[in-house]
Parts: sequence; structure tokens; C-alpha cells
Amino acid sequence: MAHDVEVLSRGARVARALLNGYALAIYLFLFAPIVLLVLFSFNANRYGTFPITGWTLEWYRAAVSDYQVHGAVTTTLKVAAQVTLISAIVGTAAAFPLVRSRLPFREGIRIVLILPIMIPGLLIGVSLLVLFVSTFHWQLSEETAVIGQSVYTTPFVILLVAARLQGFDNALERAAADLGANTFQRLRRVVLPLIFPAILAGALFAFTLSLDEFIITYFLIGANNTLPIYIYTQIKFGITPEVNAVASLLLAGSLTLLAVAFALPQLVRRARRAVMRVTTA
Amino acid sequence: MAHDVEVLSRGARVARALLNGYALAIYLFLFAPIVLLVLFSFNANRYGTFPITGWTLEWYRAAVSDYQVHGAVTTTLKVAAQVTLISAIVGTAAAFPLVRSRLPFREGIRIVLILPIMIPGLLIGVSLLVLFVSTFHWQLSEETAVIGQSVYTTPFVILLVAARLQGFDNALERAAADLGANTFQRLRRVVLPLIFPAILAGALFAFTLSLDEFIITYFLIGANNTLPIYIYTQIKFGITPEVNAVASLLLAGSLTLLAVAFALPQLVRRARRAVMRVTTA
Amino acid sequence: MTTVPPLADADSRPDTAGIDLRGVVKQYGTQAALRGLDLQIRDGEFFCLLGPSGCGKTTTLNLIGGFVAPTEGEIWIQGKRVDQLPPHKRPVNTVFQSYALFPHMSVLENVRFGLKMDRVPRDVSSERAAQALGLVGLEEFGSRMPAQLSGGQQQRVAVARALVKRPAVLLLDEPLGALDLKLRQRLQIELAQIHRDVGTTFVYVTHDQEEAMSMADRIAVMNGGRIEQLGTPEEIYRGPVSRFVADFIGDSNFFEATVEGAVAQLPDGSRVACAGGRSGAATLMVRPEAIVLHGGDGSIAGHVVQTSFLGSYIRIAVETPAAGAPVIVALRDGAAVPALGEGVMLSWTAADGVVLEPGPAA
Amino acid sequence: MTTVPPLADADSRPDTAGIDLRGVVKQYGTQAALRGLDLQIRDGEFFCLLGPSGCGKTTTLNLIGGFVAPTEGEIWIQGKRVDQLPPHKRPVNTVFQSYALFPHMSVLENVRFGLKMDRVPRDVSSERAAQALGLVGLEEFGSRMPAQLSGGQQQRVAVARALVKRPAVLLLDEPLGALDLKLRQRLQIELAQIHRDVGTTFVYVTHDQEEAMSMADRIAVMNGGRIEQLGTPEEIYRGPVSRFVADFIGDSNFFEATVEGAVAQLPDGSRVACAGGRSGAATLMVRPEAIVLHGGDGSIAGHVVQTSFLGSYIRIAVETPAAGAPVIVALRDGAAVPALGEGVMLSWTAADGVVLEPGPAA
Repeated sequence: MAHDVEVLSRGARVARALLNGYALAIYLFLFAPIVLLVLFSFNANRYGTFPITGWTLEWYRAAVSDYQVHGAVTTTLKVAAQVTLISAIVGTAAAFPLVRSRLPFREGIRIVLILPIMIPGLLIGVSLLVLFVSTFHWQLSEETAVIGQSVYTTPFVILLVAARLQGFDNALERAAADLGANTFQRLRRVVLPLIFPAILAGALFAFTLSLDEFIITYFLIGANNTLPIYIYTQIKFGITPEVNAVASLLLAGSLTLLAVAFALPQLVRRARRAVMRVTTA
Repeated sequence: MAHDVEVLSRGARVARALLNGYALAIYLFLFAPIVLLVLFSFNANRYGTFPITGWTLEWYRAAVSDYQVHGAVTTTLKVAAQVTLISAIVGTAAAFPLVRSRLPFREGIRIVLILPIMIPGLLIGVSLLVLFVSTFHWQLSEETAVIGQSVYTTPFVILLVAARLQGFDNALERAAADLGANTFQRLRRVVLPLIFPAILAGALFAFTLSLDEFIITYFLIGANNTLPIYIYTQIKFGITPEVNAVASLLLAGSLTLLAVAFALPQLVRRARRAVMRVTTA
Repeated sequence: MTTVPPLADADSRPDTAGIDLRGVVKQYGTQAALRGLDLQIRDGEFFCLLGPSGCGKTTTLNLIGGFVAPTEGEIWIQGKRVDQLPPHKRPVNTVFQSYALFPHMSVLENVRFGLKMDRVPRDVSSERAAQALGLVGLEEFGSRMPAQLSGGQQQRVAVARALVKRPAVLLLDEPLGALDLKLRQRLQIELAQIHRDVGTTFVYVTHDQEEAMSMADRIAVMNGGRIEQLGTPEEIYRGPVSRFVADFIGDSNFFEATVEGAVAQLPDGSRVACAGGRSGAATLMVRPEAIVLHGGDGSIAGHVVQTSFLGSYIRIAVETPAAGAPVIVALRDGAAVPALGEGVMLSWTAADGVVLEPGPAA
Repeated sequence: MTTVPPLADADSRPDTAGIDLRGVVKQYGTQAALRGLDLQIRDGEFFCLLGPSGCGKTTTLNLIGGFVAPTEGEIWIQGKRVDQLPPHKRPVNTVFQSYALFPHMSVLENVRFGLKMDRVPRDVSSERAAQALGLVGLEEFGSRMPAQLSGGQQQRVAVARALVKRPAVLLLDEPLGALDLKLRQRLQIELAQIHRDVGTTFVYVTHDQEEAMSMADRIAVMNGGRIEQLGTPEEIYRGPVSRFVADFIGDSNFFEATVEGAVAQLPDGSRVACAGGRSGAATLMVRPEAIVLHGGDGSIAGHVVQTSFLGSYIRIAVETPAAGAPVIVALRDGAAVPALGEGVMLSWTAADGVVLEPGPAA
């Protein structure tokens, strides 16, 4: 929190002020495009850019009543729901052996696990396309997109839950064993309740990633449209304020979900305490 | 490392074995597409899929001698070099105030800083396109792509360097001040040498991200081609073993860079010790 | 070097009371955490496993508790062989170093957890949990969450939670390590009282010699995966069998010496009294409070390099050619204190000069 | 409650020797870390700032070192006002708690760093650095990297690095905190010797009362951002001015009492001797080693709840209606030890019953 040194010579004080100003400028620059995107979506000017001629909600109204947007939203949510379910269940179960067991090459797996996160979506998309179409001769559909996105989102859940398990005080599980709980009772009464916030955060995270994912989905979903694909195809015809509005809505949804995911551990704790107060009162 | 409990009842032992097997299956599934992609790039079969009729380097030879690939590689490296330089310098300088100063809303900035990492590239691309084309009326070029990618890569450098600064023992800087070093001497002799591995890792990271970035580049680079864009346009015409080879090369390059970035702190330490031994001998 | 003689017939059933570890070896990979441990703990005693970190004391506790499987050897508790039983089937309960209270359960639920697992009816378990909380003086705290308690209170909840199951053996893994000195001293007295009240065997692990000495009936001093000495606090303090034990328990001064009968010759040629025992090269150990300044016959010469008033005693550091490090002397308050730099003579009675195997400084 | 009287004229130039803190206040936001500190440290003395964490002792050190700016007040070192000078312009050097050795420089480079900053020529700086390393007995370690040294060696390098600049004041921030007990005791003797050799003023921060007492010429006991008592170790041990000081320095027993003259009446009605001073409600403090068992006149009755052989003394805990917590008695080895549960009488001489302000238990 504090400065490294509080008492400064004059030269040092000037240098610090300059650096602070510079950093603020950088931060502004980093966030400017996003801010402008949102700004333009409220702009009455129908070219979706400066000058701002007035404020309007018209583009939002247009977007919300567009049947193409409706279809895209429905598909996006359907895919996201399936991806979330798969990632949460598969990811949680896969996180346990990563932290707990004597799985061979455990450290190796952990590093390699970061790969699907690091590997460009383009390559995941390409390789899954090769696998599904050229090898399995499957028809592309929502389901192939779900599988493709899950390959990308599951590692996030694994890492989140594994991090929580890593930080999990093993003594708690030993204490439960010591007090007579068998493996399943330990899991149900001690471990799962305590890692639940991480699972929930992982699920929310997977949901958000799925909402926003473009390239893997684009390769694998066939003729269907998700919201990012809708935005992409619209942009090809030119930037319109309607697209800005759709993009802003997608952004708002994603940010809200991320905020909830970050705040989750505290929310769960508070809810639990409230329940406790009621039950013991 | 160790199990939470070593002495198990038979039921628990069976459950553990099943879970381990399940997890291994998951990990295989997550890595299968990437492994197949590389496998197919060595496959003599010219449809780029099963059956594997023999091993060949022909697709690599074809890819390497393709003039389109040459052009894409050149552009990719030029863009990546510029992005790396910008991100490393801008990101390092911006990391200091984030950790050290009493910048207003410092905690807020830190959270918001994760946004360009979290925000889908699609939205960054769209908003920068709006900004550059509709607002500034710029011509799209390599330079606009460099700016766009930097918006996306710089936060990674900021976060990496900030994490190192956070873990930096402030007492070291105090000790330097105590021993008579002014602000600039402290920076030059103590702080920069010690955070250098993080800066280098951040730069490598930015380079890798730039190599692999598709969607922002696609929107902003205009008529030019980078390697990911080349792969994308090729895939539109159908999956060929040449594309598999190019994708595999891109993958190999990215993974090597990432491995170096992860191993960097240790490498730097070892190099330093070797130099020390020579100078003091 | 345990004082418990190995049983004549290795296959005979051990004594049905207490805990019996027979030839227990524990390897982690190629590293031996325990190198063949034979240990009998009597029913109802307050037993301490004492030693530095890595000596194997916690591994021993974990073996008894069932969290760790022995590589070799047998573990018997009250006449029943337990080494293949998982922890939830052993008649022992543990107070963990971190307390390991379940953070998502109230204090009462924590204490009742063990009874719930045993399917004790809810009304009975509530009553017994309240009793256990009473034993540790926390009747009023049942509805609190663990995070709302102080460290000392959490420690007491952990004791109540373990005792509520009425185990044959209570294992305690440095339960006072996280608390400050004054509180630790108070809880030492409390734990000893609880031990007398419930009559259960306590096996207590600590690296703090004062803690071990203040509570234990018997202490096993461990080092490098073995028991180096086993006995009452007084036996160990007065008659340490090795330099390691002498150094670990209490303060001590060491001299390299050549012993003949009851006389030890030191490196500077001076000859001092010692308890005798072995002859030839040896290490002579003398406690700081056993040294007399301005000694008579058989004294060694030195000069004072530090005098510190420490309240209950005055500590004098004396540099002498007879020893490598300054010799520490503890003077009772009220004794004549020499000045800094003053030359002094040191001596002690023969019984206070303990002769040990020769060995390098720790 | 400092024993240094405030100067009559607040604007007069302070003594040119030593360190002078005048009305120093330090606020962090709305939190006061120091609430008006007046403190004079004499040239060449070994001065200890002693107190629990959060008492303001480290803030005081940081204010002298220049890492923290005072909210109010002045700081003078050897007749020069320094509170607006950055650390690199003050005639002080610091040994940090974590040692803060530069991990990317060799030991010699670490020690030479300060001289390099002062543009001392390379040959001179090499010689002085070697000298400083010699002072701490590490001549041979110049080419090692800090990570290759043990904790005790790192600590000594930190001392050499700070002393090589020949500062007017050496600040030491719990420099032995990370080391184990035996090593700490050895380095305490060493540090005191270095202090005598170089003659520099040492200001030493610690929370360990034994450490403070064993080295310091004078101690300032701090609490809640103020100095609670200032004096020599003996003055403070024998005449603590408050329950806090008595509790922090040494072991102590407290009794609620009503004092009249040299007699204190305890809650159970018994009347015991005390040093007197104040009348009415008070807290009576007696050191464990000052209590005599089987006392005569003016004794209090109790029964033994624990006896522990602790080597250099035997600790007896006695429960009595006269005190809330068990009374701790330290018997010298060789004294008659009462049995557990036995009834005993306790007494002490009038001088040993220190009368303090009434106050609740800590």
C-alpha cells in the first residue's frame, strides 16, 4: 500500500508525478476503444461515430426487436448452457486427481493444461474441424460447437477448482476422517461445500467465455449463428450503430458475469452466515 | 504432494482409481485435437486425415517454399516485433504506478486492467475498427494492427511486471536508499535488474500472443496477411495437409516461446551466477 | 536408545493397554522419516514426542492417527492392531496444529460432527457436545462460527471436538504453536488439568522443550527418525545421553575434554571435576546454573564478555581458552556480578559435569 | 510516561550529540501510529525499542531512518535536523529485519554498495569492505552470493554493509527474529561486542524482552504509539510502572488488591506485604521467583494444580481464591517441591510486592 520510501528529494518527487501521469494516459488509452464503442451505441448519429449529435436508445430498440438477433441470442444461450454444464462437471472431477493423486506426470499435466488456454482459438478450431469433418465425418451443428468450446473452457474450470483444492487445508479432510467420516462423507460434508464457490465461479467463467467465443464456434457451428458470429457478419457490411448496441449488450453481460464470478467467494460466505444465523436462532 | 490420507478402506481405494482413470481420459480428450493436427501434418495421405498411409515431410517442404507463406511470415514477424517493443516498454512503465503509487482508484484500475484480457478480441477489434475507420478516418495497415494488438498484449505485460513488483521486497529499495542511492540509482542498480526476468517474460509473452492473434488483426490489418489469417483463408477452401503443416509450425513456435518465458527466471539466475563466477574468479 | 526393552518374543501379543509401536519404519521415496521405532505408551499417561522439525515426531503421530501408512512394523492400540485401519475406524482423535475447525459449521456443529458420523441420535449428541464445550469453558460459544473466535478459543474447540468422541487416545499436534507466550502458558496448565479430568492417554507433539517439560509425564526426544532418549523431564535434563539431547533440552555449555575417572582435562590444560563414566576423548556438558564463579580447586580461567540482567537471573558470558564458544553462567539474582572484562574462575561439582560422547558442535 | 523531562524551551537547539525526537506524531490516514513521542538517545549507547507488534517501535525506527515522514514533530541527529531529508542523505544506516541483501550482487558487492554510491574510489572501498567483513568474521565469504549463506551469515553481512559507511547511528530492525534460539543467543553476544568495538549508537527494535534485556543499555517499552517506560533493564524489571510493562517484561502474577500503607488486602480477605506507594484499589504484582512457599505472616492459602520440572527451576501453579488465574511460583532446583493437590501458603517480602494502577487482565 505505502510508498517504498515516503521522504523524497525534489527530483524524485517530480519524476514520480510524471510517471503517474504517463501511466494514467496509458490506462485511458487501453480502455478508450471499449468506452467509445459503448458511447457510440447511444449516439443519435446513424453512422455510429463522432460527432455525437444526441443520445438515443433507438439502436438498442432496433437490436432487441431484430429477429436475427433473437435467433443468435437463443443459440448463444443454448450453447453456453451446455458448455457450462459440461465444463463444470468434467472440470471439477478432473481437478481432484490433478491436486490430490499420484497421477504419473502430474506436474507435466498441469503445465500442459494451460495449453488449451494459451493455444490460439484458431488452431483449436482448425484441429477440431479436421477431427470432426475429415476424420469422424460428422455434420457440423450446435453440438460440435459445444464440444469445441468445452475443449477451450474446461481447462479454466480445472485450474480454478484445482487452485482452490491446492489452497484447501488438508487438515480439514484429515479432521473429518479422524472424526469418523468415510471418503464419501468427507467429500459431501467438508470438501464440496468448501470448494463450491470455486466451482460456481468456474461455471460462470465458462459461461462468459462461451458467450464471447468467436473463432472456434465459427469453424464448428455450421449454418447456425451465435451473437459474436452475428456481429462479425454484420461488420462485414459496415459498422452500424445497431451492431454497436449488440456488442455493448454482449460486453455488459460478460462484465456482469465476470464481476459476479470474482465476488462469489464473499457472496457465498455471507449467504452461509445468514442461513446459519437463522438456523441457530 | 502427499495424499490427504494414506490409509484407505477398500471402497475408497476403488473410487480413487476410477477417478484417476476418468481424469486421464479427460486430459487425453483435451489434448487430442492438437496432437491429431500435428500427426496429420506428417501424414502422406493427401486429405490430411486418417488413415495414416505413411510419414512424410512433404507438406512442410511445400509450406516452406510457398511464397504466400513467406509473405505472411514476414508480416507476422514485423507486427510481432513492434507489438513486443511497445508492450514491453509501455507495460513496464505503467506497472510501477499500479503497484507503488497512490494513484486514485488504484484497486479499480487493477481490476479493470484484466478487462482487455477478458474482453473478447472480437469486441476489441470492432471498437478499434470504429475508432480508426469511422472516427479517425485512418487507412488500415500493419500499423493499425500493431496498435490493436498492443491494446490486447500490453495488459499482460503490465500484470506480469506488476506481479513481480508486488512480490518485490520493498526492503531492498529501502536498503539501497539507506546506503545512499537516489531514486534513479535505486531503479538502475536494484529494481530493474531484479524485475528484468519479468519484463523479458512479458515481452516473450506479448510476442507469442501477437504471433497467434487472429480476430483483432483480421479487422485492422487491411489487405495484409499474417500467418493466422493465411491459415484462416486457406481453411475456407478446405482442409489441406499444407495448412496442417503451417498450423503445426505456428504451434511449435508458440509453445517454444511460452516454455522459454516460463523458464526465464531460472535461466536468468543461472546466467547471472555464471557471470559472477567469472568476474570474481 | 529407548528405555523400553524390546519384547523377547516378537510375535507375542503386546500388552492390551496403551499404544505399542513395534519396529515401525516409514519411507517417503528413498527418504526415511522413521528408522525403526519401538515405543510403548502407557494407558492414561501424558506423553510428549519432542524434537526439531524433521525428526519424525509428526510422522509418528500421523501413523497412530492413521493418516500415514507404515512402510514396515505394527501399531497396536489397546490390544488391537490398527495399522491397516483407516483413520475413521481407529479409537483415536486428533487436535490438529491448525485446529482444522470446519469453517462452514458453527462451533456446536463442529463438536457434534464426530457423533453425527457415528449416527448418535441428535438429542444425545447435542447434550454430549454441550458437555464437551463445558469441559473447555466454552458453553456459551456453540452458535458462533470458528472465524469469530480467538486463537485460544479455537484451540479449545478443537480439543472439545476431539474429546467428545471419548477416544482411547488423544493426539495433539503442536496445538499451542500458533499462540503467544502468555496464552500458551495458561493453556498448558489447562490442558494438563483436562488430562487429569478425562483420564485419556494424551500423545503430544512439540518442538518446544519448555512446553514438553511443563506437561509431560514422560518425554521421547526424537532426532533423525529415531528416539534418542526416553524418560521423565528430570531424568532427561539431569542425565542427557547425547550432546543433541543436552543441547535441545535446556541451556548447556560444552567442552571438549579428555576424561580419566572423575577428572576431565580441557584444551587449555585445566582439569575440572566431572561425573565420570567413559574414559578418553569426550564432550563435557555443564548447565549454566551449575557453574560457580570464583571457584576453588579444579577451576578454569576466563574473562567476562557480557553481563545481562534478565530478571529472574543474571546471565554472564565468559570467554575462556578452555571452550570454543563463550561459556554461559546463570547467576541467581543477588549474587555478586563481575564487571565486563573482569577475569573470573569457573568451577562446578563433579555431579554437574556430565560426560558425553565426543562430537562436533551442533 | 517517558522519564526524559520535556525541554523547557521547545525552540532551543537540542543537544548536539545523539538522536532527539521532539513531539513526533505519525498518522496513517485516521490511525495514529505514534501519538507524540519525545525521546533522546545518547551518543554511543545501545538503545532498545521494545514492544508488541503495532506499538509503534518500527515506525519510530523508520522515522529515524527516513523511510517515513513524520506528520508532526522534529527529528535531530547529532545536532542536525533531518526529518525532511531523504534516507540517502541521513547519517544513519539500517540492518533490516529481512536483511534485504541484494540477491543479484555478491557479498562483497553488497558491502561495497554504499561506498560506491558515495563515489569512494574502488581500491579504498574494497579495503573498507574487506575490513567490515572481517569485523563480522566473514573475510572469506566476499565472493559468495547471499543465497549461498546461512541465515546467521546473511545477518552478519547486513551488519557489515550498514557499518561500512561508518554511520553516526546504526538502526537494527529485529535483526535476529528469523533465527533459531541458540543462534540468536550467540549473535546477541556478538552484536554487543561489535557495538563496543565500533562505538556507534545502536537503536535496536525487538518484541523479545529477553533479547532487549540481554543487550541494551537502556530500553524504551512502547505501547499504543507511546513510550510507556524508559530505563535500564533492571529498573524496568524491578519497578514496572504499569501492568502492561510488568506483563511484557518477565513473568508476573497479578492480584486485585486494596492497599493501605505497606499492606494489601486481597479478594479472599488475606493481607499480604507490598511496597506501598498508592492507596486504595490497586493491582499487586509479584514475580514468580519472589514468592516463598509455606510463608509465615501475611500469607495466602492455595493448592497446587501443576508442578513442572523445567531444569533450571521448578514451576508450581497454585490455585487460590486470592487471584483469578493460577499463581505461578518459580522454585530453585533443590527446594522442597509440594505434591499435586497439596495445600500451600504463599508469601513474599514487602519490596517484592509492586503496587500498580488497578486494571483488567491483559
